[in-house]
Amino acid sequence: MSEETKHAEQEHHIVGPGVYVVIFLALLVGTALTVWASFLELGPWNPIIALAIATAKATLVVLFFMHVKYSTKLTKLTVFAGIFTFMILVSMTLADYISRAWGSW
Amino acid sequence: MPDNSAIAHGAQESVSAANNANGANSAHPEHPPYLRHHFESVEQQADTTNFAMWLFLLTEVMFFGGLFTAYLIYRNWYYPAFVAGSHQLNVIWGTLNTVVLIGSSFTMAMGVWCAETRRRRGLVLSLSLTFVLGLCFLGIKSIEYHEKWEKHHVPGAHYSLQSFVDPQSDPEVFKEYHDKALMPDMARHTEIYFSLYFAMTGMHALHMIIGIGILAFMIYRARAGAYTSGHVTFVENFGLYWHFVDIIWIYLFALLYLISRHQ
Amino acid sequence: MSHISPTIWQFLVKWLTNFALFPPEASKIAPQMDALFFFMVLVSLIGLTAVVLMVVSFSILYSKKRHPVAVQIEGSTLLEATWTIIPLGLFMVMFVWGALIYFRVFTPPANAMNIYVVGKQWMWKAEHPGGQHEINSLHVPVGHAVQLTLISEDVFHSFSIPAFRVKREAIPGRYTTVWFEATTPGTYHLFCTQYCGTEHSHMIGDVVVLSEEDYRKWLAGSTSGNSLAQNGERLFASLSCAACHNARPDARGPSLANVYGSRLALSTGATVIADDAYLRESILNPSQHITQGYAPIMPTYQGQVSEEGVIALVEYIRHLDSDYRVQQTTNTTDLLPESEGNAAPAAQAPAKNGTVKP
Amino acid sequence: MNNDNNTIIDLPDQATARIPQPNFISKENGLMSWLLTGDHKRIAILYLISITFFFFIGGALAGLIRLELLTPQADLMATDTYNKVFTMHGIIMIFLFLVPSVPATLGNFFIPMMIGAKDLALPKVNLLSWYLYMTGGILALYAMITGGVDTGWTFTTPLSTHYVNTNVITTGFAIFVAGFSSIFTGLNFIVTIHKMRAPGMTWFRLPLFVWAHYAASILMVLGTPVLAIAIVLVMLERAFGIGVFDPAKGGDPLLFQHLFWFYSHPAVYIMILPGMGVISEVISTFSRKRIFGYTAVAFSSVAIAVFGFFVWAHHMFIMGISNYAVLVFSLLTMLVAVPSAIKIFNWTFTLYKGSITFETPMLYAFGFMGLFTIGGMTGVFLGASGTDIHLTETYFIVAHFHFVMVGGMLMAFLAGIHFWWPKMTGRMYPEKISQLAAVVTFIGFNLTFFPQFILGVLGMPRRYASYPPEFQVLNVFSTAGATILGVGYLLPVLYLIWSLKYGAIAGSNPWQATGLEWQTQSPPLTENFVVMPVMDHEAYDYEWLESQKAKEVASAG
Repeated sequence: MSEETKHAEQEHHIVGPGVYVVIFLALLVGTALTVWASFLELGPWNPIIALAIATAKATLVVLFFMHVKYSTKLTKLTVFAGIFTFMILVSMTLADYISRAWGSW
Repeated sequence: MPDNSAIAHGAQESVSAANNANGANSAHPEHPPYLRHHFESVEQQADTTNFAMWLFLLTEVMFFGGLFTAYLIYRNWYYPAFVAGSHQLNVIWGTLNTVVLIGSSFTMAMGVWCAETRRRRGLVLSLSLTFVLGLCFLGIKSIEYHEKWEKHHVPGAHYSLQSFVDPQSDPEVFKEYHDKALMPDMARHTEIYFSLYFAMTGMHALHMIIGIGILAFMIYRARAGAYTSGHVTFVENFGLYWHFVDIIWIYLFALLYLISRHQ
Repeated sequence: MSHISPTIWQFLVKWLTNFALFPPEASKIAPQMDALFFFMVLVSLIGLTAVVLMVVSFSILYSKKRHPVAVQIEGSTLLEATWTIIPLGLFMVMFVWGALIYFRVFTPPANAMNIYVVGKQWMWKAEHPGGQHEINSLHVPVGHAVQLTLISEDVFHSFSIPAFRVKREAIPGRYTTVWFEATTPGTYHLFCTQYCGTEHSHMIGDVVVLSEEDYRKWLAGSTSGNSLAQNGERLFASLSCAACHNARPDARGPSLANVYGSRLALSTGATVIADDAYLRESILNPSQHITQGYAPIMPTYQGQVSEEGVIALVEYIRHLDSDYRVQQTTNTTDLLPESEGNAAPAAQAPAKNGTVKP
Repeated sequence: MNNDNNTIIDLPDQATARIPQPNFISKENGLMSWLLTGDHKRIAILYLISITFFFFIGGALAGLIRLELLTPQADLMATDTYNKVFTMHGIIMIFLFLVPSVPATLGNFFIPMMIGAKDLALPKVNLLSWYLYMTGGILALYAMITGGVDTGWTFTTPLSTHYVNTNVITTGFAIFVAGFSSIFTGLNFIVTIHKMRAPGMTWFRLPLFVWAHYAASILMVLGTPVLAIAIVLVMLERAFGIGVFDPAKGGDPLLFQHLFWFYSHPAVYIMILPGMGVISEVISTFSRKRIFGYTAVAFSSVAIAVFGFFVWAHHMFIMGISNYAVLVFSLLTMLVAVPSAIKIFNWTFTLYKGSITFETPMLYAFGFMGLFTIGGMTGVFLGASGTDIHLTETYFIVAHFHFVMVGGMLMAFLAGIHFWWPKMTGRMYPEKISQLAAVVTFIGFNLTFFPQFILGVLGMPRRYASYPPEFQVLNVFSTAGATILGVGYLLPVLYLIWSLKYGAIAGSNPWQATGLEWQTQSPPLTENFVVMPVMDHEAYDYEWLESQKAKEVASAG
């Protein structure tokens, strides 16, 4: 049996309804916020705020609904790996498109 | 197998050790029916399937990743077209759908809790609620799709630029946002916006449909008490999937509906 | 050799005469690229020989017969470091060297003469500034920097001249450029190297490098009567661009005189150099390229002008150094709308800048 | 045979030896017991049969290509037929042979045994992935029979979306499905390696074969979905005319290539890494020596996997990506070349002061080292942006990736098949003829693909049905070599099938290798081990093996 397994056995943790309700409400608030923000004139900040709120909501879901907060290092690492690779795809592709606008040299 | 003598010797110890370990924090020290032959312990099995589920979600992230990349590029190129396109989406429906989906995520989470604490009726109830909310989401989405179809905003042969080159022709959207008419060349690019809109929401809806199918199956099993006897892995892992679909939607909502709503 | 059957004999002869091992070096960049190439070959050979020598000698020295009991060796950090750092160093050299050559191939000199090349399934169409128009062949003078501005009408193509060591993709909807300076007169292969459909392998031609006077002869011999710029002027008139783009104070569009190569301030606040790519874009997708101080009223000409047409317009604007001609086009009636490219001679428009810059 | 100085093969006395019963093959009988099995070994056999089938279809297509190129004119077949042939050759060889070749057969069979597990973590998913693979394969064949597809395996837009009217959608869907099969295989491996290791089997006691597969699996899991979505978008564009890649609608055709190569470059490492794993096992066993610099080799696999994600745009240097991007990607490409060099040198030094014998797997391994070195170095030619301009899209590229894929991967695959054949079937393959086959393959391969380097330098474009006459000489050499190569691949099929019945009984450890998979009977039991093993020694620990044999003698006598 490998380290991770032992690790998990010690840490198996049941999240109660209380937490879920709080997160649920937080998510509703977040939704309201982001809709409201989108009606304001904030120029370049509009997308940033929208994405910031979305990310905050996503984080809440991942941490609590998906129990990552209470799960093993391995799971955390997996989540991180996903985000990391996604970032490579996006950033390195965009790097080409953005630098194309600079013209040749 | 004389080769194995040494290994065998050490093995018995470790196996027995493993069993003690299980006995300590598992309700089923002897093998429960749902423990597959190739695992040593319930924990190992639960852990393994859970990790597998996470890896699967990893592939899902990259699957949608391609779409998000395309979205970001074209949004930077054709911002006005994307704004005009997003104004065509009904923010009320969108918000409602977000609430519905978050709600279903909540009920799903409750379902997992019920399974973990062995509340059979609670589990059936929350799974059913999740099921219904999922259907609501798809219903609302289909209403939106229908709207797009009628306005000829579905990319392809029937696509029409009418509402973008001549916003007044589309009064209810116009009175809200007073969009300026787009130049024809920019208006053409709204088709890319809607291509991405349908590709992304379509892929998402597909995941919802699959999820709902599995939910139906789970409700059926749950009523027989399949998940409330200690074997909660399946419910937990499906929960992960369902929450992931929720997360995708949280981003789709922000990116497709809320690009810029101010007038 | 009579006892060899004639067919086989002919075959052998053909082989020996056709047997090539290395392409001719017919451009200025070719020797530079080959220098890097041979450097890499050398490094590879050394590396390969090292590995093979070691494998062979170890196999002999430490075969079970000679060396029945293996000596367990954990490894050696020193060695690991060696064969991490040495290859890395060599690769870095190759990277820098390669980047320099890449830079040269895709950075044309200012005085390069420009030839437009349009790729379509399955042919190459070259548009010379003097209005010369050729298909699946390209005539260039020796010793002159020649820039190719490539575009595709349909799918990806790739314009490859092995003898010059240059190659560039022709992309739908975008100009790409490459340049070369031929050094030896002769006829060389021209390939499409990007798979482009059924007749891909027939999308080939010749690049003919001519000496100075031969080139002049060829230009004179194959002119269509109008320079590319004049064809552009005709198109400019037929699309009545001058209705807006004239120098009048109340003009609805910016004056295009001397606009080429100048730095423009856009309504978006960005500034751009008005090069071929920009001009093309602002004809086809105007609303994204509005010059500051003008309303976004220009219609798109997507679908109305073929790539050759756009090229002609761009070439016209490129050589437009006064508004005189523009105003003339507004009230000329005899500049009939004609299919661009190989237009019939219409002598009244004097070739102003149509001639090739030698 | 024991005291022969030229071999380590140690077979039981053939007079008394029997194939141990029960084993995973004889356990159950009947077609259903195979089609519904959860046993990773049986699934591996299923995979082995099916990929061999697809390999020979792909090979036949390759033969047609070489025949067509025998003469400068497109005379054997029309150009569009030729295009369909090379497209199908590429698709079948890459998606249906190379990607699953070693992982789905040898990996599937031996990873659980090497780490001391009873099975892969998810047997049902494992079986599912075989069915997905078959579905994809059959769809691809269906597409080929009903008119074929002529986009090239790269599906370059807008050609694939608007300018061909062949079965792009069917083929795309086939690749989509096959892709998910490889996702599930990779996922299964990662989970298994993390969660199913035997007691004492720490990460640094894992055989390098497992490390290599772990790295490859990461690429499968993270890369393949991006290909999937790219293909889906192409299919949607063809079916409904959405405009994501359509320049006429303002889309960027290059975006497709970004997404496509984001998978398809790492795919190269998906194909080669497992092969490297095989080579590590073989070289260690036949030089009786722990791999030189175990950790370096292990980490170089992971390094390749990680860097592999940063270099995809080097397929697009002249396709109009920004010059700055070219610099960055060229630089990163140079970095990814280093770990491969490290591996080569470590293998070489494993031989140093070893006790080397030259059975067939070792011959293939030597072949791999030579050919992969050439393939890797020529990769650097193409990674350097300058020379790439001249060499890309020519036969130089074709030669380069065939040296890596065929010269590298296929050699490794054959090495692995011969190496583990006794374990999989319980019988030895005939040594002499297989050594001959190895040599024939090596010669045939070089004769086939080395001339193509010269053709590439001369500028002969790839995917040409007809070519200028001065290229004929080299093409004739290449075609001649291809026939020899064909023989080299046919021989193993024949004598391996022969050996199933007439091969010598192998016993549990004919090579006296150290891996756990060799410490149990061959063919193994369905649950692999009588009792769950504990790993109480390092990987490739030959002293430990000796002590085991001493114990065995003691207990016997």
